[in-house]
Amino acid sequence: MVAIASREIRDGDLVFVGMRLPILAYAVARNNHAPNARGLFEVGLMRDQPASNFLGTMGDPPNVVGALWATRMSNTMALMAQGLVDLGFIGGAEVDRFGNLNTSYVGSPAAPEVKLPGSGGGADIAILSKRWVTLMNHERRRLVDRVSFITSPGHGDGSAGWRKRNGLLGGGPAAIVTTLCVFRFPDGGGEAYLDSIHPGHTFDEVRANTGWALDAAEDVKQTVAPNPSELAVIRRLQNTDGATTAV
Amino acid sequence: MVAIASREIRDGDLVFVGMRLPILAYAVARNNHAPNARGLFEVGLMRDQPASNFLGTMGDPPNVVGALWATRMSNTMALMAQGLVDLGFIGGAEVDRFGNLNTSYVGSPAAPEVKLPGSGGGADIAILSKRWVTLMNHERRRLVDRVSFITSPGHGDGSAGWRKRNGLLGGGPAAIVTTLCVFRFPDGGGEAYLDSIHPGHTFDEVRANTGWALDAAEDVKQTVAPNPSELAVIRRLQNTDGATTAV
Amino acid sequence: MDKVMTMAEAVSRFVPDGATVALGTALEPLIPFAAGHELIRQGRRDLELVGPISDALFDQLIGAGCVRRITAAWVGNVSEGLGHCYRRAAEKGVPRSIEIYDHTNFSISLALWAAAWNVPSLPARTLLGSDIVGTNPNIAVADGLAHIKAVRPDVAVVHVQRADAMGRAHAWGPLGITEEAGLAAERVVITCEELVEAGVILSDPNRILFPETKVVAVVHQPGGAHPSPVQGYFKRDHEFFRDYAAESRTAEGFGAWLRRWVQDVPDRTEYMKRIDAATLRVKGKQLSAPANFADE
Amino acid sequence: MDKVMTMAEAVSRFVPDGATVALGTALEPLIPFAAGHELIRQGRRDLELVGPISDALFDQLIGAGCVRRITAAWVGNVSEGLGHCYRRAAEKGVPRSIEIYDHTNFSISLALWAAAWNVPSLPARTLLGSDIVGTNPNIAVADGLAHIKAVRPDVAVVHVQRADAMGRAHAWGPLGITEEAGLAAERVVITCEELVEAGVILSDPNRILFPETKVVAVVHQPGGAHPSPVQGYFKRDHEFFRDYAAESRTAEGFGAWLRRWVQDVPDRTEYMKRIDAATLRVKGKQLSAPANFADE
Repeated sequence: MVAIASREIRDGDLVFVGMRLPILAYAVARNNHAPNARGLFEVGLMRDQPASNFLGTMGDPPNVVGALWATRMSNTMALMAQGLVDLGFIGGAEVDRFGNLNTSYVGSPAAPEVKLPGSGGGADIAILSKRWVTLMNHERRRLVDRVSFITSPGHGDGSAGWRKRNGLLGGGPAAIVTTLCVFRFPDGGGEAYLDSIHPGHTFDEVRANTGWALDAAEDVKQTVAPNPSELAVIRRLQNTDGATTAV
Repeated sequence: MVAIASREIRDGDLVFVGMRLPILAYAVARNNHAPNARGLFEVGLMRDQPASNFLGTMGDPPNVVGALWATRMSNTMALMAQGLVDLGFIGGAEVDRFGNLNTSYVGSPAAPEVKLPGSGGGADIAILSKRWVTLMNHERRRLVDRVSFITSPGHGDGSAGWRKRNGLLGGGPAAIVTTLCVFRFPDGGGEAYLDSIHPGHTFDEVRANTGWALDAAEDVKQTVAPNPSELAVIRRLQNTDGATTAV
Repeated sequence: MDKVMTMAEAVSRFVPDGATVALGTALEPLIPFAAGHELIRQGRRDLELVGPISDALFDQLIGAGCVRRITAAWVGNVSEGLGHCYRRAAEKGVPRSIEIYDHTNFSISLALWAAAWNVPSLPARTLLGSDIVGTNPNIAVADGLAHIKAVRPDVAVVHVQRADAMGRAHAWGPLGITEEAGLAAERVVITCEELVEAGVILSDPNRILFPETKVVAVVHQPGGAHPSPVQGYFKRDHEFFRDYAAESRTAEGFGAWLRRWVQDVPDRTEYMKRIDAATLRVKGKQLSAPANFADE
Repeated sequence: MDKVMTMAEAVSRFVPDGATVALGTALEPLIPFAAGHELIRQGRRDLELVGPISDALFDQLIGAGCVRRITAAWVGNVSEGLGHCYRRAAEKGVPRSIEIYDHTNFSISLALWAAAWNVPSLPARTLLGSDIVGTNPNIAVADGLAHIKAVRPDVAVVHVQRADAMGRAHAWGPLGITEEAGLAAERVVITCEELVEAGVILSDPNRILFPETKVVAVVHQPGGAHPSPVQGYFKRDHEFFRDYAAESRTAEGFGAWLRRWVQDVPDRTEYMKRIDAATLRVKGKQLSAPANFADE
């Protein structure tokens, strides 16, 4: 999942990194195909290389050592509001087929079955970054037909041009990367389509664990497996990173 | 003029100081009756004591040495917008009988006879500080009946409650201190009245040099002359301060 | 004016019941846990907590029953996930029900800037298309922009690396929304790793966070941010966060945790004896290059 | 990417005719006179100048005929008073007429924050009751507030104490509207007293003014702010401002001044030989206390 996510980072990108797996994905990209990618962290940091010690959070001291900028959160948001953030990563509890994320409430906000932590910077990234990717354990309860609460908007109701009509600055979700497959979105928004299935997994497995109807598509690719140099970075960091194994 | 202006500063005041004479007035107050007065400078500084070397401008290096805060201008304005600045000083080319200042245009803005430098922070101080004082050479061309352009609003058209009606936060001008006398304003605004005449000057002299009609008031006081300790500070600073002699 | 006092005094004098309190404004680092624990010990009630994300501290205050309303972008345990006390309060009203005013990280910052500049609201390009707009009465969408109402804390409690007795504080590393929180707040309580001579602080006025006129109390509290990190002083105590997440899964577990780490601990000095401070303390030195402030 | 280049190259590549340029954003200190003089030497035309107050530099650019519009709070000579070139342009159209968009110091800062956050305008409590509202089409009053339209400079030119080759800049002392100007601008040109190793700058990321992604050029230009002061490097040259005020009273006098100090001077290195740099240079050291950024 990390290696696949890392490939969404293009060389020279300014990446709004966020937490946990995306921190690994940035490290993999930076050490492989995107040597000039910079990481922006809402805590108030910009970096051009991964931290050299383990990070439990983006605000941990190792992420400050060697930083290119230690500043206020609102300044990192200013860059994103200007359309200068090429790619953002957002975690989520629930994603729907239009790429909307719910990290706020399962059930009614007035009397929720589950109170999730909330947006953090998620909604800001979803609305303002040029494109974004979400990483998700592939479970039927997480990939739902429609989220009951849109914390971080993807393509809204899926109608063409929904984001433009609602004045959202960025292009919206580019991909949903799960533990089984990769979903992508047509240009201009709409519904997620199955783009590739990870090696060792099957379409039936994906369909069984997805909360919306998938029609068998002949042209589904197999996800390119992580290459040795990608794996090397992941292994090196995982050794020092308890959190990632948890995800 | 400096000693008189300094008496407008109360102990514990946060004073939006500005340039030239007010810098001296702050020094006099701080060294005499207002040991706990702090100075705020829009360049982005707060101080609790006068600079120890000569200042040509508020941004000169001596004003930074020993500063309590070196920051952005907008942060100093934030304090003033919150009503936390007790007293401001504003210089002006022209003041009228309602305390409005013009530092922008003599004649029409489209085709001015004289283009003055502009507001700087003057309008901000005039609108946002709790009370403010202006210092002026007493000349008929400077103390006019009505200014042609209001850069920094005093009491507007002089009608009762003009500032409140127009949503101005601060209380407006408390005094006009000139080379001849001190004008003050009634609570709630209105027209300036002659409060005291400096020793050695006469009512006729004031009237002859004032651009609005003054009716002889019996109860005009004589301005209290600078006391030795006030003069001591002024002399000490003037020795190192070319600018003040110019004013 | 010397503003140095104990945590107990600072909290009792400046954070009354019902107050709106900004905490954890630097996001993951510099979280004033010591101040939060003193709020719990003093049984403070009906607080409105204001912050961006709040790494476990908001969860603890909610679980202890101190909180009436949350005005924040995220409440949980950053490295571990959900906030179990937050869940119990929001889902079951245990120990009491709370009001939740959802924000995003950007919008809570702008809400504080609005208060700092004393305007009713500020416009922003975020929040469009998010259901948060419908649940927070202080956010409205008009003319293609979100309008975020000012949030003015009664007090901001900020942990920093060093401060002087007058309340001039130096902090470094990422600062999140600390500056706007301090400017927006009626008053600021500083807790610091080191209490230093004024000369140390005034040697670098650019690093001073707030005007001293906002600061009402200075509490010398080494380790006052544990288990959150303090650049140059303490590493983050990841295991402590992990243990808290595990123990707070049930109300009973949280109660036990609270007794052990807060209620049965008289103060931070005693608390520090119960953690492995030696291992967490930063031993290395990576000093900032000096800036010359000389004027002649 | 190494962004070091000469002033001539930086100005010719990044400040085209017609550009909107922010200059003198720290108010009285750190004014990029060297960059302004290069603009004059290259005969740049139709510029819109953006700044708070501008101590003589805007007056010089106006007198040299480079300027189409002024978007500023104050234009003159801070210690001496009026700007004579500004007067001639505004009153007589000499050497050309200029458009004037008046601001206050607060409103020009907010106009830049609006651009930095990419919103059409920001509200403020200033400007109410001032006739400035009527003369600047980018300021309107509604609902009891002034609404200040965003100002987005094409380029901000900022003089700092030190920077590295990648464009990471450290500046200290009062900063006026420098931060918002750099964030709002499409691109930033840095001119610096000292060009230092990256390690010096990265040792203190909190002192870095702008994200390096905004910076397009770094010009090593000691004395590049003369006659304005640079904390720790140069005192203010009061006499130079006084002489400029006297000589620029007439168009002829200004022409002579311009030839002597700009047109007949090939570059800043030569210029520095013509002033008493030894007397103006700061010799003392008052160093900021170090901050420890170590993580373990």
